[in-house]
Amino acid sequence: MFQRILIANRGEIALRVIRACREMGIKSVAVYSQADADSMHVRLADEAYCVGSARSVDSYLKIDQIIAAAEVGNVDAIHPGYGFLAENAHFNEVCRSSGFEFIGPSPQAMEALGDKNTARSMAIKNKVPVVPGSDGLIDNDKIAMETANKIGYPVLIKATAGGGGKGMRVAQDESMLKTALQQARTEAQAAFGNGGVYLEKYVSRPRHIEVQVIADSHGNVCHLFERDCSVQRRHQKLIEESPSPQLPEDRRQAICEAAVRMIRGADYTNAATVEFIVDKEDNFYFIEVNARIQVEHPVTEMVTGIDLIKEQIRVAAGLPLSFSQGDIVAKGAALECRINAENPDRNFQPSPGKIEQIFAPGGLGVRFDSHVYAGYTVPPHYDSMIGKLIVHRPTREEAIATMRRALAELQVTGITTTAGFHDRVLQHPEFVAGTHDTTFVEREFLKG
Amino acid sequence: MFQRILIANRGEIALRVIRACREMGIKSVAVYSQADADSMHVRLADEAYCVGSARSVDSYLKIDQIIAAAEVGNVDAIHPGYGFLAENAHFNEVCRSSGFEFIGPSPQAMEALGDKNTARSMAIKNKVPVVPGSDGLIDNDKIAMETANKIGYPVLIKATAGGGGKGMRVAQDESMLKTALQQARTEAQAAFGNGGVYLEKYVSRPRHIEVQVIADSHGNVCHLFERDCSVQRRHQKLIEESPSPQLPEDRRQAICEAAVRMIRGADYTNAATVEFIVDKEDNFYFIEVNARIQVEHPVTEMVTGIDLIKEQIRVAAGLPLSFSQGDIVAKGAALECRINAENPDRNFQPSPGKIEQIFAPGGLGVRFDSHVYAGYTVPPHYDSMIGKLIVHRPTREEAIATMRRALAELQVTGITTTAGFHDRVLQHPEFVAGTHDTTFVEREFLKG
Amino acid sequence: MTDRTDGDKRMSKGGKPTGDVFDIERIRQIVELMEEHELSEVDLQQGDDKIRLARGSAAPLYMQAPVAHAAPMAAAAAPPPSGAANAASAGTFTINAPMVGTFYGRANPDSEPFVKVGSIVTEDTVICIVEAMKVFNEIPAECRGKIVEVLVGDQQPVDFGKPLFRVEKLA
Amino acid sequence: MTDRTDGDKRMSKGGKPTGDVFDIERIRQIVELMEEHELSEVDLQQGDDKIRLARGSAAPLYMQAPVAHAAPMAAAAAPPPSGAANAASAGTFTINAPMVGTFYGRANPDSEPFVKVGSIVTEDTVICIVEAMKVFNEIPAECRGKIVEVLVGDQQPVDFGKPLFRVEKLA
Repeated sequence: MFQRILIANRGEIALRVIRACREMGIKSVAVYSQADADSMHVRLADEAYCVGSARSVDSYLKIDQIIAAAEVGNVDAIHPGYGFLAENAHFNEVCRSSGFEFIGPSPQAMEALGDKNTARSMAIKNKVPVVPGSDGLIDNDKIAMETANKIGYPVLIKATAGGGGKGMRVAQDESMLKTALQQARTEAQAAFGNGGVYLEKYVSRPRHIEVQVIADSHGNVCHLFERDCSVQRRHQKLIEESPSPQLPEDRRQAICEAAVRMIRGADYTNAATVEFIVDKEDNFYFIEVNARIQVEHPVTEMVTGIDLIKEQIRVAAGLPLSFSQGDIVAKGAALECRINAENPDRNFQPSPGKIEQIFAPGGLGVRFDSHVYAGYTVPPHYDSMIGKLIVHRPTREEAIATMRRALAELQVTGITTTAGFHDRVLQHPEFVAGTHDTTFVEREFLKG
Repeated sequence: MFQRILIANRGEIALRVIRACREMGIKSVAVYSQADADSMHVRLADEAYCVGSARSVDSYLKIDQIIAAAEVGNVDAIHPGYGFLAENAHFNEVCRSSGFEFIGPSPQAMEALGDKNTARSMAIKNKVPVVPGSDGLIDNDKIAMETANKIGYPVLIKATAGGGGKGMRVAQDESMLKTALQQARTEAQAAFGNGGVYLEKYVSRPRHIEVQVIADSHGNVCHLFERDCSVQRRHQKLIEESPSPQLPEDRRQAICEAAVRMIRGADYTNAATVEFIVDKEDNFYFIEVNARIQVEHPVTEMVTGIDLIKEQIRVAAGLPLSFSQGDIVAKGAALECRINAENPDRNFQPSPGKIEQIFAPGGLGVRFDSHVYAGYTVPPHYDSMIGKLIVHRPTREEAIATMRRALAELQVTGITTTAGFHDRVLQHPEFVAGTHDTTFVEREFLKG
Repeated sequence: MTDRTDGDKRMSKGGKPTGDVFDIERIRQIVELMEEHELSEVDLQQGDDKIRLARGSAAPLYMQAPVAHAAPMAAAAAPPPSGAANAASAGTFTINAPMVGTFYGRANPDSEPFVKVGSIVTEDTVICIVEAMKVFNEIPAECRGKIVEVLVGDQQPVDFGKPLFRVEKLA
Repeated sequence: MTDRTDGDKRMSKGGKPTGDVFDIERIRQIVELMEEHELSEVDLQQGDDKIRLARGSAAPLYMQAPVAHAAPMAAAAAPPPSGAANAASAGTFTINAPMVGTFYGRANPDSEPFVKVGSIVTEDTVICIVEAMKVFNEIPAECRGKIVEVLVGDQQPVDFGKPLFRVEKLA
């Protein structure tokens, strides 16, 4: 087992890894920017090295400085957390070539899954459903019609050079297809100088469901069931939960098994999340693999009781998983709200600054993973998350009640947080019923 | 179900009840002394009434003021918490006669169990083992010898009027008995003007094991397994855990069943704790019943997943228990450390004062039930507990590791806490092995 | 808290008195010192006696109300000033509720109020009734002065220390 | 309870009594001392007696080290001052490490140090080497002045912003 681990991150995830290290008897080495000198991850680590000034590019993204800190800190391994360099295959490679184990997949697996086309091909190869589409450009209307009939309406026409919705059209039926194709081509040509378009099945009001997987270097691959992250704002997850509130048991089994096939097929070790969109008929389609630990991993930890960070460390050290698939039982319902220093009344504008007072929620079924404290200044340089409020209760109804009372307890002064916004979401009948999808927040809270 | 509940308490237990109320959609009404105007239970309750000045006798023990607050607060029921008036049968009676449900047992059951002799008789009647003894005064040496032979050596000679160890002697065998009797009688006569003594089996190095029981008004009585509270200092519990680390499964079953017999025999409703001492051979002897919720109830909540306060409220409202005995499964290991504002280096002298900074521990498996925050002044008028740090992990070994890292995280400035002392206890081989008894702390930490 | 009601404002136990913590003259001297030397904070403590003074933005920040659905504190629940003197209105002080209950300004609905603005009260003057547990407690003024303001409405719930009347000291 | 049994309102442990905490004259002396030496805070405590004085923008309170087994921060990990000027020693400033690595004061074990106390440096003077990832980075002074103190030992790990040398400005 490792003696010393460097954590190439900050904030709550740095704390999370420090906690796991401490419980395992491993010394933790933190790195920090000058803006984070008073940060809790610096205080709680066994050692800490300043790697640069406030801006991420000058510190947390500075590969040479982080490796230098790993050298002077004399560590065995590096945990990248999430964000920053976590999915940077080059960093992964440099860690290993500098003699430090990278706590994550191999650079090869990371790179392959990081490329959308490669990942899609791997999914198809491993019989993991992908969103059906033309698999290439559409040359003429006849092929478009044939394809659309095959994959079923509605279909989405996307510009191959596209982005930002430009050159994108939805066709509800055959009568609309020709016009939509024409419009999309014209728009794409005008916008990108490239009129090439392709077809994809249009999944309306999809749910976002992802599966937590972990694999060791002995060929064992286990899933830890799913998380539903359909409460999103501009593709940013706000609330995550497990189990997914409206997924039939047989689909749950199927999506988890698909995720395991995907990871096994990618020759992947360590923790990964396989993300899917799920339509109203509970068909699921592969989107991408996140080749790292995720923000919302505690939701899975609560229902399974498994410490994912410790398991990551074990696996990276070459040990086999401490469980097999049959040992993993998901119990009860867990929810996580990401508490951000943002002002929901001002379009979620960041609200960095000094926290004057804070009361951390407690009590039965409540977990608050946070690095902030009264007197701490939330720096403006990094993401605005100040903590993750997680609850675990026997039923989803109870979990919602517990989350609401915990949000009410989370009193923060000095900065504005999203706690109140979460409380509004939790009361919404659509969320309570669990029938919400990824368009829910924008439809119900951000219109007008 | 109740619409409004008054909480006749302060500190973390007031918060605990407020949390349960909020999750159940019940309005909470707090009472407070002038010293507690800034207290978190006042802030988080739906309403709060000041019932007097700082001293407990002028506020939290003032029955008429609390009842008056219940009247103006228009509540249906009163939760007494622990301490203060929680086991005051008169208060219990006054609540009920004033039209408020008392969330606890009937005054009759409370009174009967509150009297040591009555409780002992009830135990014997319900086949719950008690510490064998002379059951009355020892008139002469012959009877003493006969009794001692019957109950087995070593025996304890106790003054009937006694207290504080005066008139108390241990006799290891028959040869010592006569002298010890003489000494005890003389000492008791001198100290209390009453030389009457009785005999009891001397249980050396006992463990303190208690069983959580809850009963409804429909005749259902369930136990929620045991807690081991052998880490004590001067009869004050410091660390509690569940399950008991060294109790064989058949004894565990037997002690839990005995506790249920005791509560059923007492015609008792609501939550109760049946306390036992357990000797080296795992024989258990009834000590007393605590007719209230206890400080250490979260330990049981963690392993069973059952919210004891909500269950208390349900039962008081006349509802049946939400589970039957077979539904209750204890999973993993839970520990609780009572964090006190005391200085362990100065004989645990209270250390009230203003908390300058505090970082509340978080992460997987950690629960921190506390009413304090940065800027809060711990008043000198009440008990010194500032929080309960509770952990729950799959094994006892992991729970200890998690507790140790959580204690290290709990950074408090401005006052001195017992967190560091707990950490020393948790590292001690005797505690790690789980072979400790109630003499452990004094033997190993407080000698000299 | 500088004025705990239970805190016996005693002299120091040993020989020399520490003096009255509330001595305005001494406080004034300290404040002048603070101003002169731009101190932001002074915190003096001796035994149970304590003087803490802060200037400028160093004022303690209280937490704002909890988010969203968190309940606001009941009107009756505002932390009451103990004691009498209230700096906000010089020369006046308040008579505070000695107990929790329901405030009655008159003996029965048809009666005149016990006191009105302008009434002169002495120690024994009954100024109101506080009802609790079906007992109607007559509350005496326990001071001398002129009522200048009635601070609670009839049948309003009051708690311990709640200001009931503002009184002007009579010379 | 206002008088805890343990609260010994004692005189100072040695001979002389600590005297009255509230003594204005003594407070004034402390304040003058603070002003003279630009102290932002004075916090004196003896038994239950306490004097705390703060000037200017209240200095931030740092948390004390975590309990018991919590690890102290590594020497190299102390939050480094970012700039150069350090008020503690007027007229001098520090040259800080521009990167993480191992400090070398000389090119090889047999060489003379790049600089010593008394050395005059200019912008381009190499003052040390910081080794990281097997690269030996020569660090220039980037300022002009006289070395008055070497702040790190040879082969000691340094991190970004760590003060390496104290330099006196030359007129």
